[in-house]
Amino acid sequence: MQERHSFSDERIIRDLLRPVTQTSMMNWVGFIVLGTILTAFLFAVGWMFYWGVGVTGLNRAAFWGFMIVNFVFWIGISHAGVMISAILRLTQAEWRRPVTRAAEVMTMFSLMTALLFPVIHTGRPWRTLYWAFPYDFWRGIWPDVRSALVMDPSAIMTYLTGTILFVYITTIPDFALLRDHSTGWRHGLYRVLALGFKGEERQWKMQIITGFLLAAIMLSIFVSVHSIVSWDFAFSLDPVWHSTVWAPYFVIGAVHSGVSAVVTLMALMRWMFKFDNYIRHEHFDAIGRLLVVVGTTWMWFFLLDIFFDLWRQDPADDAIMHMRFFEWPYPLLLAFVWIFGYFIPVPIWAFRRFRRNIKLMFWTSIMVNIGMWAERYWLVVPGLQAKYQWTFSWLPYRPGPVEITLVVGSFALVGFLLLLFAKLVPPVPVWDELEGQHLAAEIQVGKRTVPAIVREF
Amino acid sequence: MSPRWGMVIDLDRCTGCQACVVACQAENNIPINTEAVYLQNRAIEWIRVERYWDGEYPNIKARYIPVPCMHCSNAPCEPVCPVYATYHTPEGINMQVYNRCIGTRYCAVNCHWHVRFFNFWQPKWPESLQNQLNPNVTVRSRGVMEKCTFCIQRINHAEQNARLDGNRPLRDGEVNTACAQACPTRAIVFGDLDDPESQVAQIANTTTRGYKVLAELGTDPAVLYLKKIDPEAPAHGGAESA
Amino acid sequence: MRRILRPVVFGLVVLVLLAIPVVAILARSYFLSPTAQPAKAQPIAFTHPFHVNTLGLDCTFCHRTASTQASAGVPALEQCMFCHRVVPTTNKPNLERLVQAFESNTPIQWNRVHQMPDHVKFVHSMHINAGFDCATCHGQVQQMATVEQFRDLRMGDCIDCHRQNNARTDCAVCHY
Amino acid sequence: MRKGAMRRRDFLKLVATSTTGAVLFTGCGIGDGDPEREFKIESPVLNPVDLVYGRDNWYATAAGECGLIVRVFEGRAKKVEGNPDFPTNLGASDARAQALVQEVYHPDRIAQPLRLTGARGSGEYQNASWDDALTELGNDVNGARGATLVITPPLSGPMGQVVNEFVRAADAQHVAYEPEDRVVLREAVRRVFGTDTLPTLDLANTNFLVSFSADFLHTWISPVQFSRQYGEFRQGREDVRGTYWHVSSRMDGSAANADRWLPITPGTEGLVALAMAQVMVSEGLVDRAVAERVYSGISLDQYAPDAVAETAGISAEQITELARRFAEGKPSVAIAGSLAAAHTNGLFNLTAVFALNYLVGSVGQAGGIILNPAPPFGSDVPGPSSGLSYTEWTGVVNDLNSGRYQLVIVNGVDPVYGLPEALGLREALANAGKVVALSSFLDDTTLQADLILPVHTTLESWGLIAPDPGPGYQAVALQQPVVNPFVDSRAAGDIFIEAATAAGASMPWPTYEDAVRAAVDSLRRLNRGNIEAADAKQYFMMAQAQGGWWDTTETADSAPNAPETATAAAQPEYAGDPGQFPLYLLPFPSNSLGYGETANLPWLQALPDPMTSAVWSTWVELNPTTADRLGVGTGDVVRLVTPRGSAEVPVYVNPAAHPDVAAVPMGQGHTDFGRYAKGRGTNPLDLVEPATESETGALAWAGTRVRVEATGRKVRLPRFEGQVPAFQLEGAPIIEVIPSEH
Repeated sequence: MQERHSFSDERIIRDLLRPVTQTSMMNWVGFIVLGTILTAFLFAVGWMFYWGVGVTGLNRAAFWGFMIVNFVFWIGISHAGVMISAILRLTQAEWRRPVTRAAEVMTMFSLMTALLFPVIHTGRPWRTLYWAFPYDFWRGIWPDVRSALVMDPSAIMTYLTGTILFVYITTIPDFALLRDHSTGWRHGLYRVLALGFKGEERQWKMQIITGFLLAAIMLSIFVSVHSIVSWDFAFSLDPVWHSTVWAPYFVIGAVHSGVSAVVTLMALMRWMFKFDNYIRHEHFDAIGRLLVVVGTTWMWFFLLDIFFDLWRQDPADDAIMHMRFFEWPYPLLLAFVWIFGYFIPVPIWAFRRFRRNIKLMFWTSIMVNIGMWAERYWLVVPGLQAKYQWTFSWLPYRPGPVEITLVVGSFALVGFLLLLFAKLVPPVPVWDELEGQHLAAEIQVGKRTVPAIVREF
Repeated sequence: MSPRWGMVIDLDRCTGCQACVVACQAENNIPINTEAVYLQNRAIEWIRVERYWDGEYPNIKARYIPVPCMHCSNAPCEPVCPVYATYHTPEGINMQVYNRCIGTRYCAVNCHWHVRFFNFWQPKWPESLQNQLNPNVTVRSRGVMEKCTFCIQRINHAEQNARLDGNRPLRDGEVNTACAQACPTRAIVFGDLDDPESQVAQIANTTTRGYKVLAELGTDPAVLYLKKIDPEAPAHGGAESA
Repeated sequence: MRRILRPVVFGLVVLVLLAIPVVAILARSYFLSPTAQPAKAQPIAFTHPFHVNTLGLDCTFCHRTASTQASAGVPALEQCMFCHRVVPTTNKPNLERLVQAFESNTPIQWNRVHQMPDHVKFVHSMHINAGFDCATCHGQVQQMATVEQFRDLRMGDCIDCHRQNNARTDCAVCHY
Repeated sequence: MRKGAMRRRDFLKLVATSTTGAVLFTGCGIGDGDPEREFKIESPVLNPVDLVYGRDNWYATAAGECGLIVRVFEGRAKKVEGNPDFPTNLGASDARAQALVQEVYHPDRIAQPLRLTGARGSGEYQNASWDDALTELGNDVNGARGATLVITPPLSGPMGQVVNEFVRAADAQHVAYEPEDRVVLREAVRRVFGTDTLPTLDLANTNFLVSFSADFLHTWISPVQFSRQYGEFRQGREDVRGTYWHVSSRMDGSAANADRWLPITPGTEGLVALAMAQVMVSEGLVDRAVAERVYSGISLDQYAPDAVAETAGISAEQITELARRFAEGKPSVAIAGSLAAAHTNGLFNLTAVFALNYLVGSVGQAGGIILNPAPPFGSDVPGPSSGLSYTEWTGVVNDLNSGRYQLVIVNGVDPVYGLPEALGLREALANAGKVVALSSFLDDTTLQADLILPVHTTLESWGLIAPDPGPGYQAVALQQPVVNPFVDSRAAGDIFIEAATAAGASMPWPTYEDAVRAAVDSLRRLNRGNIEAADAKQYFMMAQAQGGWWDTTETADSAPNAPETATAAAQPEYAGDPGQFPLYLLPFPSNSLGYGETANLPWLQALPDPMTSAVWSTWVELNPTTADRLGVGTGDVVRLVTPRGSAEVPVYVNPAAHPDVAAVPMGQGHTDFGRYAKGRGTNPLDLVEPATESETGALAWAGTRVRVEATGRKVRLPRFEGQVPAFQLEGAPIIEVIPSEH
């Protein structure tokens, strides 16, 4: 059943370092395409800075739109890192090995991208210094900690710091490996980054303990970050936003979209870097099973949220629910959310045969993220554009070209950074893979053969 | 003892003529709402007049309500601002500090009366029209929120004069907002709610028609509306208080 | 030895990096401080010391609205000419310039000396009537050959003074 | 005052070149343009009276029927408020008064005399000096003796006097332009009440008000005055809340505030009034003798509610109830205007309605219609007068076409825009030898001029206005310049004086200001009124300070006799075959733009319409069922086809629109009126077939039928309201409504 081959260490190292040492055609195409979109993104940002937020499609009712939706989306994606690395590491799920680095790095870059959006969507981004950094001590004016927008950056910055540390700690052995396999400027760079890692027993021990500790600490962040992001909305009094269920709902939604994004990434890595031997069907199988659980939980929360709104019997809530279900374009979005986010992928994932079909997994994971993006839009925007009883002031929101560019560009930004990162650091942790090779065993559980690990220390 | 500014708007007097809207625009340097601004749904009217239909043709009614900022005592817009750009003055006015504002628009998202406005564009006047601008009011740049201030420049000016005039308290009628001053039907009355002699306090204390819009949110607005009277309205029809 | 030295060097590098923005902000604040700006020459070298000390004029003799209006008021040339019609002007280039400006109907554009930040409304009359001397903010103008800004007059300065004197410090007092 | 004024003017010249006047705190942060900080302070040369830094000056002046006070700061008009002393408005003002400052500082104001270089209407002008322009005007006036036409609004007071002097000196003909429904109204008032002045209302004491199509709160004759009274009418009394019914074929801003709105077939206002009279008489609610006198020649019995109901489109029960409440709710008032006057039977509509007031005895009584006395001017000063009717305009156009007029002088009106295209005034002006326009803006008429002389705007002018309608007693508003002219303009009165002098007349006043002063002095000699002063100079100053003169004791004769001659009952006639043109085209004056005279002011263009909240455009209001039948919705462009022509406008689906009516606002469709009005929207008068009111000959601008055709195009109609028709959510009303106070 397992298509795994046992390779020699040299072969593994050579294979896994290939993305760093060689630049394939695919790679160049990726750089050029993503780079072009990224240029458009930067241009759009510059355009918006120059002319003001007026170039977007935001209006007097819908003061938040695509950019905030996108912010929530990328924060959601970032939850893949903790889920895969921290939780699966702590629970010692063996199948995590080839995907941890990709997930963590994606966390890092999607967090950075996400953080960009609340800043560029402000009216005067050059004044955001007031926001996070209280430099005006003598005037006695401070950021207002009652505001979810102040909690938000601190939570996200904590998460970002933790993630960067985590990525770094787990990469140190690979830096050492790269140092030994490279010459010239790269050698110098990796020498510094490796922090003198020589593979001594003590160094390994410390590296692994640090990894575990960070993973444990990150668990709390896992819950807090997206809860706080949900509080950006739930703290307000706005109908349908004003809900206590939003925090866990957002967290589970984040995991749903994040883990799906990891699937997308795994498939892409497999094709791009020819990692067929390292990112294998059983990994997709395992992650697919995880997704069935996560997706279903998310659906449960989704329905719960709707029921809460209906039970509340508030006219303003009802009006927005009516709008969400019956007024263009929200029924379409809802169809996206349900069909793409749940009803196509999850039944497919229920079958082992489909879980092992990488193409199918790739497309379903993309579907989930389309659905989840639509879900954020469906949650955030109608609540604004039909806020409260002032039917006279209910105004529709249509995103402008600048916002669309910004959203598309944010995907390019993350992709570009990931590609760039893969040129510096192997996208699959070499040491982890080697460790897995050395420690792996397969155990029989009932009719199944599952990978297991026998640790010696 | 500082005053507590408040407003009473009598919906039975209001005819929807919108003199208040233009008066406010003239007083507070509100940029001209061009056609493009309306098409973008970004018109700025610190006080606006909303029109609601009621009934079906031919028994249809149009009803008007002027909506300025409510200056809530527990304003939902205030705690959400990350930089304290909006805050409550001791005199009960919900102020926007333009210098401080960075434009997250969170306050507008959390304002349920739709009375906070964002400068999506840099406001522009033809050069000759700039001569009309009120020098006592800051012209807001793009990227900041703005809102009704109860004509704070008039209040400050009157308070300064009262201070210079032997530090006496303000008299009722000494300060008036531009909208109340213009209103031809005298539907809008502005004044100190804590001064029992003031017209606004007397109306507020004696009326049987008072109600506050979205009072169920518990924000304690400083604007009291007087219910519209319609002899043909059902006794408990649309007038049901939530 | 290296095991100790390395972390120490590392720590120092981090500290220096962190210090850069702080230093930059402090430096900006210092060099852009209004009091740090060089004194500006004026189109007519009006001497406050002469008019105040020698002639014994009061500030409000020329700045007439200081106690009643927001603005202290820069006198119109007509007001200068009130005296200088009588005072001989020959061979006094500054006075000749004044007379010429008056006769050719050209307003004089003085360089503003006291710089306050944007969007703050300062009311002279309130402060004068609260009993403050002009010199509290403007310094000993009667001893300045060229008038310079005496106080910082930025928000920190204003707030300190307001706190010391129990004046209102809520934003709407100055910002509206 | 004049000395000071001269100095202020000097100051303005100086400011134009300096920084302090123009640099206004534009920015609010980095990268936002100019900082608010000023780097220069200016010592002005002189100490002008109104140039005290930081101090506001308030000047009383007037515009229309309103007394105003204007805040002037450092030589610039900043804010207009109502004059709390002036009797018509008592401190109230409206959007149009507020927007007067924009007229002064309008970027497209004509800044100096212009002489035509291209063809008429091409808009190609070159600058001319005032000396040249006035010399040219003088020569023209002398050359066109006996062949000069002067077009102005109806003038009273010193301005009328000055123009009369000019007309006499130049042997010219003087015609006045005003909206055509006003011509009918004046004739109706003359017939029913026997006065030349328009009546006012004592709403503060009225119990029952019925308005027949008169949008008295927003556009009809004196909205500020009536609105102020309306507030008292509703809530000013302890025990009574006035009841207000509205009978009209379009729900306008006033009808929206009515306790009940009766949607009738257009033009049947008079029939409904007769039916009311019939009910009141037959039920013995009113004196039959009075009714027979005021409706002499009309057999009321023919007009029982049952007979009228079908034509009028409302039920007989509604008419009966209206009549009963009108008769029982004394003091009660019935008024009619606007659309009611703009039909072929307009005069009948108005007279039939106004006569109702005699039945309930509310003419000249508290809570009723209050007649205004003639203004307190001397016999040489003209009082209120009427504009030309459409029929008379046809005569003027024929004269123009026959080449009778060598010179046409237009001052302060835009008849080319305001009269329908069918009249052909634009083409007729081309046959005049020369057209001289006294105007601040390049409007449709001015665009036909060979010589344009820029005149002062309201806030820069002198004037003495007898408000029409007045407050019920003699009152005169003194208009004074509150700022110096912003551009190199002159007072229209001064130009007429200059031209009359050139024509050889010896004018009693060197300037128009002197004419105003002389008129004020004549008021002083009456020895009554609100002003007490020792001498003429102080009297004038007091008049300036108070904003006018009034004498509360000098009222009109109370309760004049009911008219002997009634107007024959008539049905409205419509141009266009009902089969081909199924709907009625109802143009209506817009709340903010009126008949188009204020379309150049951006604040008013941007002011949402009270019913539709539409702005900056022309639209057609259709009932939802009508719109459904045509397959159109809000924002769909439709073609309005009348026998006269067609125009394409977007639809606004108005749930309160009469199903048989296509209502289009007036005010837009200017060829040129500055950047804010130019080429915007459509003028519905261009679609109107030139049917005339049967007796007065005034244009029946609501007397045309229309066909609405979908074009398939769609635009976004700029409007303030949002995406859904604004009905209140069930159980959570924004506007709480109760049936009564208790």
